[in-house]
Amino acid sequence: MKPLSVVVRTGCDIFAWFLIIFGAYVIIHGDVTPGGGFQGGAVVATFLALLLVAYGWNRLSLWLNESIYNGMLIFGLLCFIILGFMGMPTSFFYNFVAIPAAEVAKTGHGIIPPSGTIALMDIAVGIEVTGGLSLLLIYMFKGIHLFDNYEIGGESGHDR
Amino acid sequence: MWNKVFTGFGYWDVISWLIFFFIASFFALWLRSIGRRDYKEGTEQDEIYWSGNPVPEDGAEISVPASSSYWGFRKALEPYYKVLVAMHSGHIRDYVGYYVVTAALIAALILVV
Amino acid sequence: MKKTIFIVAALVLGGLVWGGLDAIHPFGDPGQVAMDDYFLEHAIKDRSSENAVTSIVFDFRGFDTIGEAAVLFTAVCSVTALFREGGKKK
Amino acid sequence: MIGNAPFLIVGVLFLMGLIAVLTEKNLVKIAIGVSIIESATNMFLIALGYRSGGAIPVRFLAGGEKLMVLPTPQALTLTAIVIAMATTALMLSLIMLLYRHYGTLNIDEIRRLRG
Amino acid sequence: MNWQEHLPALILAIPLLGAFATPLFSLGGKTLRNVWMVSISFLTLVLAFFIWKYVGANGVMVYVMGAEKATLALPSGMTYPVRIILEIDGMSAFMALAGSIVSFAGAVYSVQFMDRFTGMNRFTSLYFLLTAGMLGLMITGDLFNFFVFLEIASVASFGLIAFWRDKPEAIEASFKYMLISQLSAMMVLIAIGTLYGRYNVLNMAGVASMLHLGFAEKFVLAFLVVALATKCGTFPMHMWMPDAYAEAPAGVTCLLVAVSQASLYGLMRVCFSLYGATIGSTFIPWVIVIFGTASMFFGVSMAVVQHEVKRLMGYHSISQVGYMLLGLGVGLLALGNPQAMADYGFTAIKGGVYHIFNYTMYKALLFLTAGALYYATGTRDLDKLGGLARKMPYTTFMFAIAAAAISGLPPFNGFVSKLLIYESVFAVHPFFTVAALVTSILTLASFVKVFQTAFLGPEKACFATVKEVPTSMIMGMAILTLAIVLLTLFPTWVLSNLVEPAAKALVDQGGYIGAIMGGGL
Repeated sequence: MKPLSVVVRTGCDIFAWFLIIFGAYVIIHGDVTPGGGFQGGAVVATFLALLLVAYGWNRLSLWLNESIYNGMLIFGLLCFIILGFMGMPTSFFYNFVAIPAAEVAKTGHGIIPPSGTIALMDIAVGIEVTGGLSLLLIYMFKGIHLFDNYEIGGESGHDR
Repeated sequence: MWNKVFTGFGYWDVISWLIFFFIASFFALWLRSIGRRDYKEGTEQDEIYWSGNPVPEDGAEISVPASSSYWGFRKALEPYYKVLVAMHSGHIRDYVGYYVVTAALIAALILVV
Repeated sequence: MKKTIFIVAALVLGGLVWGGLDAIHPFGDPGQVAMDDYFLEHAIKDRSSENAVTSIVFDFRGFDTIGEAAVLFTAVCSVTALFREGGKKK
Repeated sequence: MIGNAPFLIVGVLFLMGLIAVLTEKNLVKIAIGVSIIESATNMFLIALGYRSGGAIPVRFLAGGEKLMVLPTPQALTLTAIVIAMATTALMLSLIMLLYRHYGTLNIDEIRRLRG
Repeated sequence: MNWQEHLPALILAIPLLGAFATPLFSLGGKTLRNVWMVSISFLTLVLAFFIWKYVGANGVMVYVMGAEKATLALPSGMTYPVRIILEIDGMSAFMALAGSIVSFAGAVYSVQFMDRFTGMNRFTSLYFLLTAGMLGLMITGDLFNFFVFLEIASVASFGLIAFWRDKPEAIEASFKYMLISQLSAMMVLIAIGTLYGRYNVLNMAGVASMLHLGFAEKFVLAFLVVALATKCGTFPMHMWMPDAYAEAPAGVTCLLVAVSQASLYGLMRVCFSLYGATIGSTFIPWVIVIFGTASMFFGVSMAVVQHEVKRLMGYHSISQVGYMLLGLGVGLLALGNPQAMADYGFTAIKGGVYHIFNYTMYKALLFLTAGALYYATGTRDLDKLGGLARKMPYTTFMFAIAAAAISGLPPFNGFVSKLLIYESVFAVHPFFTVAALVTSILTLASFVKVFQTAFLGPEKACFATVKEVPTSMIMGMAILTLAIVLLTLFPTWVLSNLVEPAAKALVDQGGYIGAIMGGGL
């Protein structure tokens, strides 16, 4: 795929970064405003989609490091399930840091949001979805030209 | 632990089966032991008899392929198999279609019956 | 012939879906709402989460969400396994 | 009757998806049909949760309104959308590989497994 | 705080954690990844064993996700549950035990079977996700959670079936399975949404306690039965099954057998626990009986004419699922009638449930031996195979045991469950017994064919260099062989300790509801 015109590329360059900010906002405020981890993660993943459309795979693959996205996927998932495990003495997925509304009104809350694991899991899922959707996009783009370099048959195990 | 399993009409007993197989194998070994004693390994008695023809080196030439087994069974039931194999056409639309037809049939009939 | 039968069956099925959904409750007037009212009330009372939907997704029905994350992870694993680099080079 | 139009639309969308799966020959169009069925299901879940005059189930956006729409179907839909997206991505990947192997997207020719 | 209370959550969380952490462990190299794979599936097996022991001793196990107390099903002021509840009765524990044995055997087997292929860290993740999806289907007590786990299991199996992406047949089989499976999954979701709209509850026990059979409920029942019957491979919708089973890698096929049993379990849960005795006023029991008979007979008659070993076994899966549907369907017919239940219904259910365990063991073993044949010779075509008995003695021995068990040769375990089914089904109509017997004979015929053409006969020159398969593959097969031999030698113990609690739990709708709602119906 050839890169698009310079106008589109410049526009994408600028707006892609704003999309990350917007997505991060949606993820972080998931427990307060409409939105949440999945929606925000999808918005952040649009960053890569825009760049892929504007530059094409050949240009992008020069500086794209997919292990970052892989790491985000695994990090988000592990954070999510470990947060679930941390409620374990009571029950799996127990919201162990939540503060009821009455107490928040009285004493306020510290750095941890009063909704507890809801907000934390929101962020974990946001990271996971960002990584996952970006990886999907990368690999499906890669798949278009993958078999130009490799033979479609001939996996090493079958030849015996 | 070794009791019988009652099925309502009869029963199942694994011990009696094991005893049966034990006795049967005992008989088989006994029959084998009273067989002919003049068999010797490595002589012409050991060779394969293939209707008097020379036996091929490669076993692939004398083995019966799986597609040929039960040929008569398949020949006798040819009309039945023709329909059945035609159903498994490999066509995705047919597969989805059978599913949709079954679902529609059951969902429509359950309201009536 | 076969195609006609399939399409007729699809029409019957579509009609039944509409009929079945029509029999649930009138649109805009769910009869029993006890569970949802519990969620709406306790999302704010117990966890001071303004957004009831997020509190359902991550707390009351959090286990569904890990399943959902697992489905996404499964899809990523499958796609990356399908388009993995390997095999003979041309 | 007209009040129940959302359910009718769900039925029609479901039917459209089924017809697409059953009549189209192109694999991509079949994938689109499956996506339409998934959308019909999502729409059905959303339509279930509506309460006439209900507000958004976010407290400070709802203002002083006491009546909110049911939040559970929205949460379920969120899950269903992600699942549908994941399966669509996988389905399209499989179609890409099928095209590589068979050189066609016509389902009449992709039938090596039969009998 | 009792650690055993957390077992239901752990048995799902451990395979999921295993799947999520696999990419981390893959960084440490091949050996570490294989150790991780085997140890996590062994841990799952141990957990399933503990669950089975706990349920056998203490009755139904309830786990509420995220509640203030893990067994608090009803929050204060509510008359029915709001959170996701895992509910394990005898049947679920039984199924989870069977499934995790197969999962462990498949994992051990896959270590060396898949050694020659790339992309193994993704394979390991997908394998755990498939295990988690299967176990989730078996132990969840929540309708929407059931759908989510159905999707996890399905998506993981699409990926695993297409794992040998260089073979066009594998991709084709995966796509066909995907299309049918997505349609049925969407129908399951519509049905679940309808139940939610009617009762505003998503818990199975909660829905069951309020259910009365109206228009919407009938249509939901039809949708659920057809969709779940498709996923376990009944006759007119079974077409995906031989394709998918034949083309998946052998370790995966072995697990797919257990996954289709999980769908069968879902079908039974819907019929017995969700609808219960009200199902008697519809014709669904007869539908299940007819489905069972048809898939039994047509499945096996397609199998007789196959000449590809895994495809042949795939058709046998259909016919074996038919036995279970027949037994359980006859049990459903007798459900509302205590006299018939005592006469033949309970025996039929016992037979069906016992057959699930037997079938899972020997069919998984058969697929593993077929995979061993493929590994050693590079072909699955029976026309080309031959004379392998002397070269692969262990595989031959284990194949013979599994084939004797599936054909119901005495004294093997397959015959015990078949006998229970034959004799109880006879009370409904002799025709069903005759069909079942004919099916059994044809099963024997086709396995005699496989044994004769693949293992016996003259040794072929093209297989002169064939050796016995590596150790881990033999270990994987030996686990299942051991299970079959134990099932054969102790049928009474198995029947009274494994099968009867499961069958009782399946019939006892009041107990299932009462464990959550408190105080029965």
